Amino acid sequence: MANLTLVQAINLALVQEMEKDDRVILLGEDVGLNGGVFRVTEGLQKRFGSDRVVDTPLAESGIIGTAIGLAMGGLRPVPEIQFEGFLGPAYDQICSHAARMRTRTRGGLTVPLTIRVPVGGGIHAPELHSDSPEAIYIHTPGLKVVMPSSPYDAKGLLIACLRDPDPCIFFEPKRIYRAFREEVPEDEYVLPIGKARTVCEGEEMTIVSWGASVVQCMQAIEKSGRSIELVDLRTLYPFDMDAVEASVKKTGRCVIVHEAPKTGGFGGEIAARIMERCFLHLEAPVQRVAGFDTIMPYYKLELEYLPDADRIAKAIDETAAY
Amino acid sequence: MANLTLVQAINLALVQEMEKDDRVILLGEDVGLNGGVFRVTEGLQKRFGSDRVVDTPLAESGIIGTAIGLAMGGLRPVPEIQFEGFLGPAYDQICSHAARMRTRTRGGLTVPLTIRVPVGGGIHAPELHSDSPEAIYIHTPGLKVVMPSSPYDAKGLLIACLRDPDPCIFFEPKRIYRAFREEVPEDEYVLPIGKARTVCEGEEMTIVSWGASVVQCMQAIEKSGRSIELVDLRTLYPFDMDAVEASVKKTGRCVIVHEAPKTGGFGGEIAARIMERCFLHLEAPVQRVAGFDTIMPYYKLELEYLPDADRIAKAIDETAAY
Amino acid sequence: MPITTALSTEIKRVSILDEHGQFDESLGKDLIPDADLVGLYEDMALCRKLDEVAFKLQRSGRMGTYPQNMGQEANSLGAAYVLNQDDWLVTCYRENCGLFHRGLPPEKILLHWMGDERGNHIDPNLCVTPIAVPIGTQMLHATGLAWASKYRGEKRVACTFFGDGATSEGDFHEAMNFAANLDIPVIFFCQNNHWAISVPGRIQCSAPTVAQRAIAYGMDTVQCDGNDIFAVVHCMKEATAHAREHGRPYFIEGVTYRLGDHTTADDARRYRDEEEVELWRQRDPIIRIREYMKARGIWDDSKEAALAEKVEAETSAIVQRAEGIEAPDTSDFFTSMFAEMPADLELQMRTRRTSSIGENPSQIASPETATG
Amino acid sequence: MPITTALSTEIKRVSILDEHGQFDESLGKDLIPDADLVGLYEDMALCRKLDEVAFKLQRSGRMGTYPQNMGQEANSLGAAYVLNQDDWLVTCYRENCGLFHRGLPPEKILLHWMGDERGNHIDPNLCVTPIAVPIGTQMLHATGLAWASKYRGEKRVACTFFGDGATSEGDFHEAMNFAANLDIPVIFFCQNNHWAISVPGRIQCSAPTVAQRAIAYGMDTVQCDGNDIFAVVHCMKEATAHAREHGRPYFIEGVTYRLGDHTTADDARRYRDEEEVELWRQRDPIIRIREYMKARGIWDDSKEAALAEKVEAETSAIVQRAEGIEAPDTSDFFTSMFAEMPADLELQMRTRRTSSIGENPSQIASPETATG
Ligand SMILES: Cc1ncc(C[n+]2csc(CCOP(=O)(O)OP(=O)(O)O)c2C)c(N)n1
Ligand SMILES: Cc1ncc(C[n+]2csc(CCOP(=O)(O)OP(=O)(O)O)c2C)c(N)n1
Ligand SMILES: [Mg+2]
Ligand SMILES: [Mg+2]
Repeated sequence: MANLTLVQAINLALVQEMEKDDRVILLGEDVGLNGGVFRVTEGLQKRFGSDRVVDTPLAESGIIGTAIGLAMGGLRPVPEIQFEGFLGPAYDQICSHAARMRTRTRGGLTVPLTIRVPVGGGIHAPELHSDSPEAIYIHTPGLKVVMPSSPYDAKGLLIACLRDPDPCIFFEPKRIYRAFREEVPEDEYVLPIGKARTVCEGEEMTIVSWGASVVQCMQAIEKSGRSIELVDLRTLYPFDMDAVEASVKKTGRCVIVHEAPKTGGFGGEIAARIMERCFLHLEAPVQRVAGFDTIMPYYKLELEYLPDADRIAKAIDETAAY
Repeated sequence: MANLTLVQAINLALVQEMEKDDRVILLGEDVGLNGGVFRVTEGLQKRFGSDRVVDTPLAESGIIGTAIGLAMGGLRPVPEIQFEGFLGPAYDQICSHAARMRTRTRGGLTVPLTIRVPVGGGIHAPELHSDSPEAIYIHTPGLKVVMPSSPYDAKGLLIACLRDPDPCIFFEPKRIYRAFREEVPEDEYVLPIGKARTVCEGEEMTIVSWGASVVQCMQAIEKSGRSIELVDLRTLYPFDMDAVEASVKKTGRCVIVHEAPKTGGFGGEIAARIMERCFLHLEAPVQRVAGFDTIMPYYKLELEYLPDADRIAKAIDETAAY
Repeated sequence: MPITTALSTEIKRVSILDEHGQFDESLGKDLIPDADLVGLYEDMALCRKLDEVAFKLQRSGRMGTYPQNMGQEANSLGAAYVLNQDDWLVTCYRENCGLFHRGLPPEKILLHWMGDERGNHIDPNLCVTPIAVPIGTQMLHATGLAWASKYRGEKRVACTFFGDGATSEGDFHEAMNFAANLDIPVIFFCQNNHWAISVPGRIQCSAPTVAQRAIAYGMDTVQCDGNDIFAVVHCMKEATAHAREHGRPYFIEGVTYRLGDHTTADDARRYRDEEEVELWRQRDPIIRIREYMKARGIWDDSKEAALAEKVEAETSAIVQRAEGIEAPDTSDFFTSMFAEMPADLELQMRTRRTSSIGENPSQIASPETATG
Repeated sequence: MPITTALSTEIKRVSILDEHGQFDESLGKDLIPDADLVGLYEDMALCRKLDEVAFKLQRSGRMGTYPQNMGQEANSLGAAYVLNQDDWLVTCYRENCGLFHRGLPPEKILLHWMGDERGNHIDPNLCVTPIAVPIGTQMLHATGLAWASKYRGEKRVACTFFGDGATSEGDFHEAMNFAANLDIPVIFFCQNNHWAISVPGRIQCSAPTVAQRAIAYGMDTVQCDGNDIFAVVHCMKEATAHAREHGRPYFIEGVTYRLGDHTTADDARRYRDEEEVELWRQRDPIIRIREYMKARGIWDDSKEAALAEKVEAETSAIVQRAEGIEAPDTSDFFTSMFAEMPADLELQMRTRRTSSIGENPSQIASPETATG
């Protein structure tokens, strides 16, 4: 056991899988000597050589497109996209090819790759360095989408992705890259893709969230003084509706929290599913605390945009009072 | 008045706006002499010259990126993307720039362009020629997203887009490009962006849909023999929640129909909003009849994938019986 | 010296058996043994016949949109002839001839255009990727495939095909750039057939050659008469030797022409002159090789007649195999989404025609548990 | 003739005032009048000082990430000097010097990096686009802007700037290709500063020059000593004349070096040798021009001292203006989303801290109307 940040937990997972499996190779912008702009891949090129930790040209479609070829060729590439705002140029290769190759070939060719992407706001970064595009990829059949909210989860989920036979997008909430430490076992372990985690139990209401927002939710729960159950989805596709359903059937009320814009965000899907599954148990409409339907503002105003404990607490109170 | 197909109605709208406003120029793959692969721009190059109807290199990011420049430079470009499956390479220019330029510059630079894109399945086309990615762009703040379901609507909505000071994506459901004709006024007219149309009124239940699915919904309603209100959203961002709310408050039940995959589709957002706004009026959970969470199959099976009157009728019955 | 020369370069064009039947012995002698040449000719004849048959299938409603390969056969065929069986062949959709030579069952191609994914399920030993519908995207996969071989220390190369239109896409540039800068042994083969649907080549590339696109990357490059199988084989031999030996990419522009419509959904008379087409009909790679073989005395009319019969029989067998396959299961499109089907997807599959709310039947079953 | 030459081409390199102080009279004479030269030097000095000040602002928590322009000033400055006031200047983020020359208030740049969109609200008469964060994307906008001018029959051109790393992006290729094939008068100016964050230039372009990227498109191209303002001005004059006269694009590779870290978030010592940096410090464009002016007798130490004072005062005024601006309204990010705010967005704005369910207050107000 070591007390690690999320960055360190990811680094450890990469080291351990690379040691076990020489099909695992990393590629991306600045992942080599520089160790990535967030230092997530620090020391890996030195340790595994520049054949396995490869600085690529500055071209996201190229990174993902060649990674698809590497994966079809039998490797387990782990491309890094430097910030979620630069997934855009790679969107087509991800959605038209990575997500489709297995079903296109009816299982003939597969694309086992894990795209690592720092995600979300709250670090005073420039434009396009603070977005939350997870809903885009959840709506793209053929991808698994994962977003941990803690160092322990990050290690176990990343190892699950690296061993998964299908393409995964592993979103790393940069706001909590170094925000806190957690005990993380030295040994390898796998957290199953598709299983949520109940962060804390409660009776009065359910909160569903994922990624960095989980931290804000915990603050809001503390603030509210109520008995609230917090479900961290951990993986967004496939997602653990059974856990959400069980919790909401118990509490009868639910608030969903995410950073992405509200309209078309994944919260809408969860809310719709809750209605489908728990209609007769609901005592209040499911509420969403989310980013607004605006572009994420530059950092002077980013805290006005991001859901915070106050806004979440407000929604808790309103939902409770309904 | 003339009895026009959807293709003809769009062609007419383009002709009329191009005659009125020489800032309107068309660009894209094969839009010139060939008149587009669906013949939507037929005759326009001959009529307006090759300066105004421009065949571009085969590069979707280039088409949108240069169109953004054209728009910032004072024109009203109307880029065509040949099929919705090829929006992928243009995704980044649309989302990182077209959608952001006005707010990025706090109004200093604007991007009035209308991206025309054939959309959806049902025409026995090859792979990537039958998808429904509207939810992706609805979730991208800064864009207006429009999808007509009839020739009359197509003309009025396209003219609205062409005159809109902000970027619009105009999805053209190819399944109904020539499926039926409708009386379309010769004169120009504008249908407001953000207003739904009540296709037929009813008491027992509301169906919300858009694009080619509206036709399937009408068949299902006929089949069901029930009193059902059909709301065609017409525009998907901004969308007319007031119309949906009013209808659902009246009927107490709702089914949403769309071609895109269910998870993360726009139906989830509508369902969540209905819960938010009509919670105490709902007598059954809002149901969605949608594409499945799979890749749109090649055409041998496409009718297994697309919502049809049978599947919709089933949902109607189940929702009524709830 | 205020103005110096930073770079000076040139590009060669290779032609061995030209459209007038002139054959260059210095390069062409011993390049393709006679027996092989006859085989290549037969390959082309089969491919051409299948084009004809496919066109009719489409017109009679038995197949969807289909892109004919007519006139371009020599390019992919020459490439497949030179490549090793375990070199990756990463094609677009006008490379049937090379794919058949590699061993791909031709009915796979028909199945694809009949709207059936099983046409893309290909024996992995063939080292072939499926038809690439989104233009310009597959060259990156070729680069990754060759990179994977390089990583394992194998001596395999990848050869990827694409059209002149495809060279306008950003992905083309990224694939070329990755291969050049990371030293990946990919052969980039552009079939410059002068048209991208209705858009003429100069809109994609107004430079005098497409081959010069490779200069941007410092990549070796050549322009080749793509209707001359000898020239294609010559260039491919140089390219594969270079790639295999130095682990470096190579670019080939095969100058050719699309004799048919873009696809069966297209009518090329709308946008191009019959004279241009007629000119290129004279340059047909099949005619060229046939006349050459006749002149050399290794081919004659009776052989031609026998071949026509054989090809006729083969193509109808191919069509039979494509049409004879059992209908796909109506849930076929669910089963290969993931190695393991997520529970939610399994539920969608199971209830897809029987239920909507039913996705959670317990909810319906027990309304008496209502609390809301 | 089986092997012929399909293309033969070469690229020039231009240098006028070299790093050893050698000045080529044949090209350099009368290129920049003395008075202008002094002005350009002062522009560079201000820009360099602002880099220093910005660095400190970031370190003391008064500004976010900032990319220094240090060492590269001559490129954008030379370009802005040659361009007309109504030619579009479409830059990335290392072109402060040219932007200031054009007339952009320097506090706009600081505001941008202070996380304030008002830094991007630019007087339209300046014909300048905002800082482009996503690498490689802005060249397409330049192409569109120049195209719009061409469409209207104006004689304006666009000049767009980007780094060596940016030339690896697909959008770079598409912009070059559109401009070349559709005849659009854009000047593509690549600041080859040898690094893209930690990735060395050879990973982006292993070819001997970046300039040769333009050969792919048959575009005129030149390599230029980007630390030599004379060379830059010379090449820009050729390029603008060419673009304006023939309506055709032009490519310039300005060879330069990033003397600082990539941004204030970076530590370049992790990945590059101090010797390399030291070498390029000798080639600093500011030193070069100062020594030249001194040798010519149009500059001296007292002028230098006066300038230092002036620049000191100016930069603190700039910082004051950037920091002195009132805080943005907390709903600022809603108001420019569309020309007209959609009702739903207006509701989000209005209720953003006061309500969640409240987005439909009527629903809460009247639970007695319940029917469900
Ligand atoms: C990304 C993308 N954009 C557009 C299309 C539609 N389309 C199909 S084929 C084609 C032309 C391709 O031209 P080229 O690359 O020269 O190949 P050719 O058909 O001439 O063999 C186009 C535009 C597509 N399939 N993919
Ligand atoms: C599309 C995209 N990918 C990645 C980044 C992150 N990033 C910012 S600057 C940079 C390097 C740019 O190098 P270059 O183009 O040479 O410009 P320079 O910084 O050297 O001036 C990278 C990778 C980005 N901003 N945009
Ligand atoms: Mg072509
Ligand atoms: Mg650089």
